[in-house]
Amino acid sequence: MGELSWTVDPRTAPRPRTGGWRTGVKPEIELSKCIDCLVCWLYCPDSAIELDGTAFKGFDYDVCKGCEICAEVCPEDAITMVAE
Amino acid sequence: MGELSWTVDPRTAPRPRTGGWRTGVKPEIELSKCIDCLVCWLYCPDSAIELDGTAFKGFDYDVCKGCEICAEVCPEDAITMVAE
Amino acid sequence: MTLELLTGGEAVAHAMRQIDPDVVPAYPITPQTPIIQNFAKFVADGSAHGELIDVESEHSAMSAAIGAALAGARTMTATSSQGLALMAEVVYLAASMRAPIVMALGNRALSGPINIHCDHSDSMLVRDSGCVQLFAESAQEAYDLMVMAPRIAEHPDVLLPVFVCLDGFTITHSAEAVELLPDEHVRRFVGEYRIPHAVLDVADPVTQGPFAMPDVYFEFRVQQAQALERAMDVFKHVAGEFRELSGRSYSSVESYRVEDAEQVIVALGSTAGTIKDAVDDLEHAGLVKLTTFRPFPAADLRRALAGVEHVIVLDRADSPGGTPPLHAEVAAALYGSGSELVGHVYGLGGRDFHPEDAVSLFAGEREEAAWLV
Amino acid sequence: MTLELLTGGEAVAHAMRQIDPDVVPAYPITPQTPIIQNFAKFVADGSAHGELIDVESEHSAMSAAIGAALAGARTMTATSSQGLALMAEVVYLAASMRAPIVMALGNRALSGPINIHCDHSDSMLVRDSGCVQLFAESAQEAYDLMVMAPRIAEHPDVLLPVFVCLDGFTITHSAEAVELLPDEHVRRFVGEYRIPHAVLDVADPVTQGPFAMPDVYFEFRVQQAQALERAMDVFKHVAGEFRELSGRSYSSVESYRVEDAEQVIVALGSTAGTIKDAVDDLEHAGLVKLTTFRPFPAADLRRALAGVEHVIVLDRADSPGGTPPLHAEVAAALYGSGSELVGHVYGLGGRDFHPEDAVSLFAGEREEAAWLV
Amino acid sequence: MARLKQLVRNQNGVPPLRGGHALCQGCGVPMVVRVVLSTIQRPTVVVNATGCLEVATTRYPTTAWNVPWLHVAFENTAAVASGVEAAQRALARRHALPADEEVAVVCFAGDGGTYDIGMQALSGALERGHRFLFVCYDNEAYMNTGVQRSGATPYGASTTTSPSGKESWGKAQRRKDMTAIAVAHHVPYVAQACSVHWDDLSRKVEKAVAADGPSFINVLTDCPVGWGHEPRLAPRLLDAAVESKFWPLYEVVDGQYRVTYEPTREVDVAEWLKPQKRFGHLNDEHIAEIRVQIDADWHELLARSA
Amino acid sequence: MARLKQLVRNQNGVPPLRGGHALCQGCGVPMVVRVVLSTIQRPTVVVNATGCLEVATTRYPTTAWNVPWLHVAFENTAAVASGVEAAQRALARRHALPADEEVAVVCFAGDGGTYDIGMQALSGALERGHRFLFVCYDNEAYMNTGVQRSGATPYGASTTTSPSGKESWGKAQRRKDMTAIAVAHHVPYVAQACSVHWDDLSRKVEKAVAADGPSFINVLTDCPVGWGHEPRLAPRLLDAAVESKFWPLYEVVDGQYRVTYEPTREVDVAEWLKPQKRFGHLNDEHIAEIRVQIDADWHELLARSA
Amino acid sequence: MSDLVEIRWHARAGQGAKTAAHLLAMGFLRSGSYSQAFPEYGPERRGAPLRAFTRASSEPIRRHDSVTTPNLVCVLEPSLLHEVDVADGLAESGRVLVADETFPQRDVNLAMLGAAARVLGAPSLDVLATATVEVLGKKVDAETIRTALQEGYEWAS
Amino acid sequence: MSDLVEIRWHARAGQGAKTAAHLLAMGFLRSGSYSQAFPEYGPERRGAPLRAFTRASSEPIRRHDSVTTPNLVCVLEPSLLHEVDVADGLAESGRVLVADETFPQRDVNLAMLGAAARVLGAPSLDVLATATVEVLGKKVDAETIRTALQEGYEWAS
Ligand SMILES: Cc1ncc(C[n+]2csc(CCOP(=O)(O)OP(=O)(O)O)c2C)c(N)n1
Ligand SMILES: Cc1ncc(C[n+]2csc(CCOP(=O)(O)OP(=O)(O)O)c2C)c(N)n1
Ligand code: SF4
Ligand code: SF4
Ligand code: SF4
Ligand code: SF4
Ligand code: SF4
Ligand code: SF4
Ligand SMILES: [Mg+2]
Ligand SMILES: [Mg+2]
Repeated sequence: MGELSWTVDPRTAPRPRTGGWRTGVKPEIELSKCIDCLVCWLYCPDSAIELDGTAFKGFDYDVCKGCEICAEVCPEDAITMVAE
Repeated sequence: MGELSWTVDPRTAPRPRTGGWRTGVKPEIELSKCIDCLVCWLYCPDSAIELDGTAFKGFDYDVCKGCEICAEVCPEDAITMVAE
Repeated sequence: MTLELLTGGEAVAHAMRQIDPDVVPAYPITPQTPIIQNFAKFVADGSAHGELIDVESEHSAMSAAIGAALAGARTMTATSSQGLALMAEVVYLAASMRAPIVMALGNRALSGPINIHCDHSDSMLVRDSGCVQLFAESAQEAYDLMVMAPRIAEHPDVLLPVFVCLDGFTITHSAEAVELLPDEHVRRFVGEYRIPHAVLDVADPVTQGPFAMPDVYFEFRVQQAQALERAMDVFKHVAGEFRELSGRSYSSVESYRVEDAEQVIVALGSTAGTIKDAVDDLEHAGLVKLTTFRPFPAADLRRALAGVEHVIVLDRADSPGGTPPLHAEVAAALYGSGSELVGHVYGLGGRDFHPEDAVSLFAGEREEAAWLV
Repeated sequence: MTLELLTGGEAVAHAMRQIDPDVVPAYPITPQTPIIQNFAKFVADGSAHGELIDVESEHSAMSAAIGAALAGARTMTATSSQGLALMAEVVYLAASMRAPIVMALGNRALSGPINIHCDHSDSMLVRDSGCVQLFAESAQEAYDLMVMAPRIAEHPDVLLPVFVCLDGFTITHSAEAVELLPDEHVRRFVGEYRIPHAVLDVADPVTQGPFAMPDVYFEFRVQQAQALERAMDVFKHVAGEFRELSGRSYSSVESYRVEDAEQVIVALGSTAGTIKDAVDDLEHAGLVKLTTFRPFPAADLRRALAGVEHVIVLDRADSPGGTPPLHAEVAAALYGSGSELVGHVYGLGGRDFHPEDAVSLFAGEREEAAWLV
Repeated sequence: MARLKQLVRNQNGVPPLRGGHALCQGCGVPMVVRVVLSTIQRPTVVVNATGCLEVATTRYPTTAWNVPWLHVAFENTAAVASGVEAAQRALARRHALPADEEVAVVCFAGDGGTYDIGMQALSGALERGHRFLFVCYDNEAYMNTGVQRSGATPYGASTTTSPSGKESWGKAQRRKDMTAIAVAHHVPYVAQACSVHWDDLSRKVEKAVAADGPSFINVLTDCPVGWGHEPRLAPRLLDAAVESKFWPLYEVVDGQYRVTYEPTREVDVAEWLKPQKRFGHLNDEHIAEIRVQIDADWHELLARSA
Repeated sequence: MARLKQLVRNQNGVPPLRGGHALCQGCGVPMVVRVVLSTIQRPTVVVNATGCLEVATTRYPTTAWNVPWLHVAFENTAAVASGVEAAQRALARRHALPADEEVAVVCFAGDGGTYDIGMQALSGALERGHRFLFVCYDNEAYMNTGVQRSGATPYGASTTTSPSGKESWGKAQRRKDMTAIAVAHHVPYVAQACSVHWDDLSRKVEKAVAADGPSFINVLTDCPVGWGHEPRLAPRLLDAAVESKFWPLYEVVDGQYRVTYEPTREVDVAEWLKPQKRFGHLNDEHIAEIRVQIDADWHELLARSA
Repeated sequence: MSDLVEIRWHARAGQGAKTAAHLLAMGFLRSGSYSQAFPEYGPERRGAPLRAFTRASSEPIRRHDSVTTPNLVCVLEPSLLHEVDVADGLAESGRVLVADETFPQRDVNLAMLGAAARVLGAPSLDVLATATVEVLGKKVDAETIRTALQEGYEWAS
Repeated sequence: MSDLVEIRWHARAGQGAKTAAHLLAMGFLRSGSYSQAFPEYGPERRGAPLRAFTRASSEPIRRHDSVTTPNLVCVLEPSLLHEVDVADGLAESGRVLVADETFPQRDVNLAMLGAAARVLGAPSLDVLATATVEVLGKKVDAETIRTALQEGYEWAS
């Protein structure tokens, strides 16, 4: 291991790929249904909803753990969980 | 020093004679005025009011520190502080 | 008797169930949690009958334990790491107030940085507190020492807290073969709880915890230290009785292949087992394992190491800017003995130690390494 | 410069006033109170300008100190005995989080029994914590060390808490001649407070106090221990600069009449002065006083005691069932040196130690006495 | 929803807590952090107590925090924050602050680190009047160490230290009313909130950080592991907590109580209890008992808010 | 006065706290102990926090206590009592109690040992529901260590850690409302009392020890040294504290507030402040400020008690 | 130490690796051998990849270090192959079993137990079944256990 | 150590023994000697008997033990004679001064300071007065101080 410091700098720290924690299902968007309400963004425990300004853009599958919460809260049923 | 124990038994423990802390005055009773209300007993910080049943008996000068509180609270002015 | 596959934590909880203490104040902390959780389950299911006090901090855990133990109730608790650090103040008080509390300690590295794995820095933090500290090598030993502990703690010559130290995760969370004694045997072995001047004995209204000025304080401390020294004899005596009960024997200093050894490692806890494996493969290499760290078995250790050329002390705790605790103790014990002495700090925060590490130490390959990182 | 008649507590408070720290979180406890009370008065009167945080416990005192120090503010505090015991957990964290806090410690016996007078058991409780510990012999030394402390704590090679230990009552409450440096000199000597990654520097948003698994924890501890070892050089360097400023010199190990001594006492704190009086009256008797207990000056001590036949270690703290702290350190340092070594525990809970006691030790009259009650 | 967009904008593309942390799948805690920190429009320093949030977001050499973040121990969050805040005042006075704006000091602690072991440090900091916001993310047990009972654990809940069993019905005591305790400290701002009532929470955070003194917000959020429910049920479950009046939403500004959300549907407490394994052993009598207590508490709250 | 005679009789010739202790001449604390312990008609165990009362009554080898008495440390009184109480329950269950009657467990702690450093242990014990009585003898500062500010120290009081001076007006914060905090714990009995209203105090103690669960009584008493007044003025001074409404007497039984004594005279707060050195530096504006706060608090209390 | 075998289990949390490690150790214990079982702990929560270990030997096991050179690696979740180096430290002639799509899909951890027993040549399925019943009690019925073990055993045959 | 003098002060708390001990030490300091002053602390509160100590020497004082063999004992409160052994440990040719009824009755502690200076032969009254003013500042006016010192000095003459 290299030089240690007792602080961690988020700008250089590695980001673990917790996408691997998913257990068989992942969220998928039907963009046409999406109204950019951002409720999914608000609820996602893993900050895995990517935005473009204030518009829904996509899922960050590197970190999404597949908890299904976004699908649950989407008022437009724009998100569905699909088998990987 | 003798054998120590980490507990102290009030039945055998010495009682310091804090009467020596008085600074020149001590309380005195005028028994004829006393109505045995026991307010002095109640207030005395040093448990120095001796009773006979529920009647005033006298002062325990061994421990009375001469604070004047009994004299202050006696409703009958039966207690006065006198120079020693 | 059949063997069970139990973690050290489970085994300790079983010992507690069998002893069936009156009061168990405890606060959760990894890796002690399996102990109190399993015990809580025993209580919830009616197979243990004590009062579990789910206190709001470890400071209060030990404080409530003192209150309960002095009130006249057999009292046990358990903690680890930060928990022990937070109660450190009160640990000293438990000893000085002569409260025979038994505490399981799932050894874990002290923060910081925060880490949940094993080292002995928590034990070492309170090595001056006046408590007995017994170290277990395995789940079986943790169980056995736990059964012996109340007998030592409550002995009239001792009346001090006893810690049963088991390596966090390595012992607390690892399942291995454990032989449990029959419940009845344990209950008979530990007997009734009796202390002088129970607080709840209102017919004997004594004052406990008085103020001591310079004219008496030192004498109190000497009394307490002498009680801890007497705990060594009591330990040996209780271990003797325990051997009769169980067939398993315990000594303050366990010598393993020391007879013809030129080099001997001194160590505590689960690593001792790992080193035994290494020693078996070597010649003239031995191990001394200490079961009693407090009281420290200086005389037994001197005897065990008499004539050994090279002594290697393994500390699973550091004392930055100073000498690690076990090393310092061994240095004082062997001072002037002629044995060469080197010390290493190993295993901090759960860093692994394999038989090969012991082999390389015996081979003199890391003589200069203060820290076996 | 004129001499003032000041207690150690007052002298330390003056040092604080002159340093003018940004934040001082503190909780009262005898015999530390004169320090914070005098400092509070300075703040109330506008001669010091920091934020005094009247915390609700010592655990919070040290916690707030860590927060303030890491936020970017020069931070000082003070405590004693139970206060240090209650904050023990956080003292370790202050060191591992590299918070350069300066703390005055009015040494007092740990309970129980409760006692307010001097011994070093409180210091010893946290001897593994990774903090620098400097011991003062007199009010003057307490003042001087307090002035040096921020320079050591804040040095980029160190970044660790520094304790200035002064014997409770004996130093904290005894008035004696003290020479204060001019305010301006002190302010210039200590300079500006600068640490890497101040929390309040929001442009540099780092994470402090992360979780460390077994893969990295050990390395953190080694880094921290190395920083504490480096504090020895830094101490010597700062002491050199301080000598130029004040004319008073400090070394890790002060040898007094050791040159031709056959017997030497090793001691800490105010008792060293008392022993000097005894040594003056004797032949072939000397004293070694340690100013730095952490980092422990093992090499300097070995040099100072080279060839001394008989070394007597005086511990003002006990480790029941084990070896007293200073004795154990000295045993490790002198192991194999050929010096004879005996240790005594003295002065617990404020028990007096007179020059005659030192004389009788040199005369070998109490060789067997583990405790000089 | 304008507020939601504002939260997004406030983040400026940098989430205070980013993905890639090690909290459980579906953990309820990050949402609390998101709402709180995205609401605050000033530079912010976070002081975090030991607990799930802390342990699972900062395994060296990683970190999920893009804001300055400090963790010392479990029980001393408010004390550490006191030090940071005092440092800010001291440095400001001598014009030595690195930042131009006042930095907001925000604590996050679980219920264990708030109601129990962190209570005294919090109480002291409230009394001293430091300017900081203390957010308790209350998931009603010590989750990090494996679901042990805390002062916040509700009556009847089974945890690993208050397990249900032949001789036990789970936790025997009712929960400590931490919000009321904070109110009793007479600080400028205290509120009770729930993660899924995010707009309510966000408004409260705004007021809290604007207060001239300490503020405290007690936020109920779920722990699928400790409560024993599917993560995706969380929004409904937390909603039932509020609607059933188990967890009323209110604020106390300078001593004045105000219910900030009046439940709109009649939701029985069973709807809150039943989906959770920790309450699985409760029978109808227990549930009735709980119902009575909740009603009583609700009426007391209404009376206070009148 | 019948009650006073009863207190005498209850003692049975053996005062729980006897003379010959080392508390200051005229100390206000012993009276609190006398009223509390003489009221209780059951065998009683005392758990005492570090503080004046403890230090000055038990210098080895003496003791002023005729009842079983236990002192462990400063901050853990309620926790120690929890252990004693749990022991009693456990021993009773297995019929191993030395006493036939239930023993009352009574804690005495100063304001420091209650409001500040002892707060968490107390809060935990209240939450767990132990049957014990916690009496805070509140003399509004850390007296034992030389009059330092505590959470109980009132606004404006000069203490050795909140001294008045060129840049300071004494304590800058208002006092922590410990009684309200105890009430917020929803325990069966909480009261605020004052030593010189001894009959009121005694009645409260009766109810407290009869409660099925924890009880807390916050008793104001004086410290001539720390307040700076002649000991003999204590009765009048404490009376002024109550009459001026600085220290209202009330109780809260199962959540119901009741003012137990309505001041009968119009006493201005100055009558309370002026004789005390610790308030000597306050000017009329400060006093007016204090007056306003006291009035507001009093009206809030009346509203609660309605 | 001669006949010491070491097994490493890979799974996601909740998939029963810890249980499998324990059951295998129990099987060995009930076969008259000595054994150890222990998982690995970190700050990661439910869902994260997890490892557990079993050791068995005819002699008492004294070592308490981690398993670094397993004789057998059992992977309960095939997706892990992309994330972790499951063959890390594999002993010479060691084997890796992966519950891929060819593997019995019900009660994967129990089936893997059967597979492991097959590969290791011990414990016998009977003893393993009894040991499993002893540990799991009424949580899983005995028939299910036997079937799963058998299926795994056969898969590995 | 040769010219070391040690003084013990007896009084009740509040009678100024601590101050007197300090002032005498200050007097010595301002005379060019070295000195120490310290009281004794216990759990006893205001009103209890109290002892304080002064040490003075022409050389720096390094010892930090208590005073056990005083050269001079000053008793500010005569009633203490019945309670404490004021002569305890008195050095050979040591003296005990008691503020009895012959003693100046105003500013007893300051007067005793004068008396002590007389008996010890140092410090001079002038230096002592200056030192006292330096310490007490405006609490007591200079004239009162001088008078009290002088009266005590004469009493002891
Ligand atoms: C002094 C101390 N005691 C115990 C622990 C162990 N511990 C760490 S986090 C935790 C529980 C945290 O519970 P809570 O505050 O509710 O947060 P959550 O885990 O639910 O997020 C415990 C008991 C500790 N770190 N320090
Ligand atoms: C942990 C700890 N910190 C500090 C002290 C020092 N101390 C002892 S008593 C006391 C003050 C007590 O104040 P309070 O509780 O109000 O009681 P009082 O002295 O007024 O009777 C203090 C600060 C201590 N004993 N323990
Ligand atoms: S499934 Fe869960 S983690 Fe993945 S994007 Fe949806 S809410 Fe986020
Ligand atoms: S919740 Fe649904 S509608 Fe709203 S932004 Fe997300 S995907 Fe689009
Ligand atoms: S003077 Fe004071 S101590 Fe003496 S009897 Fe009266 S009240 Fe008691
Ligand atoms: S207060 Fe007065 S009247 Fe009453 S008993 Fe005492 S002396 Fe008698
Ligand atoms: S245990 Fe609960 S609170 Fe902790 S990370 Fe998992 S879901 Fe979140
Ligand atoms: S200082 Fe105050 S509280 Fe303490 S004993 Fe003296 S008068 Fe009583
Ligand atoms: Mg929680
Ligand atoms: Mg007080």
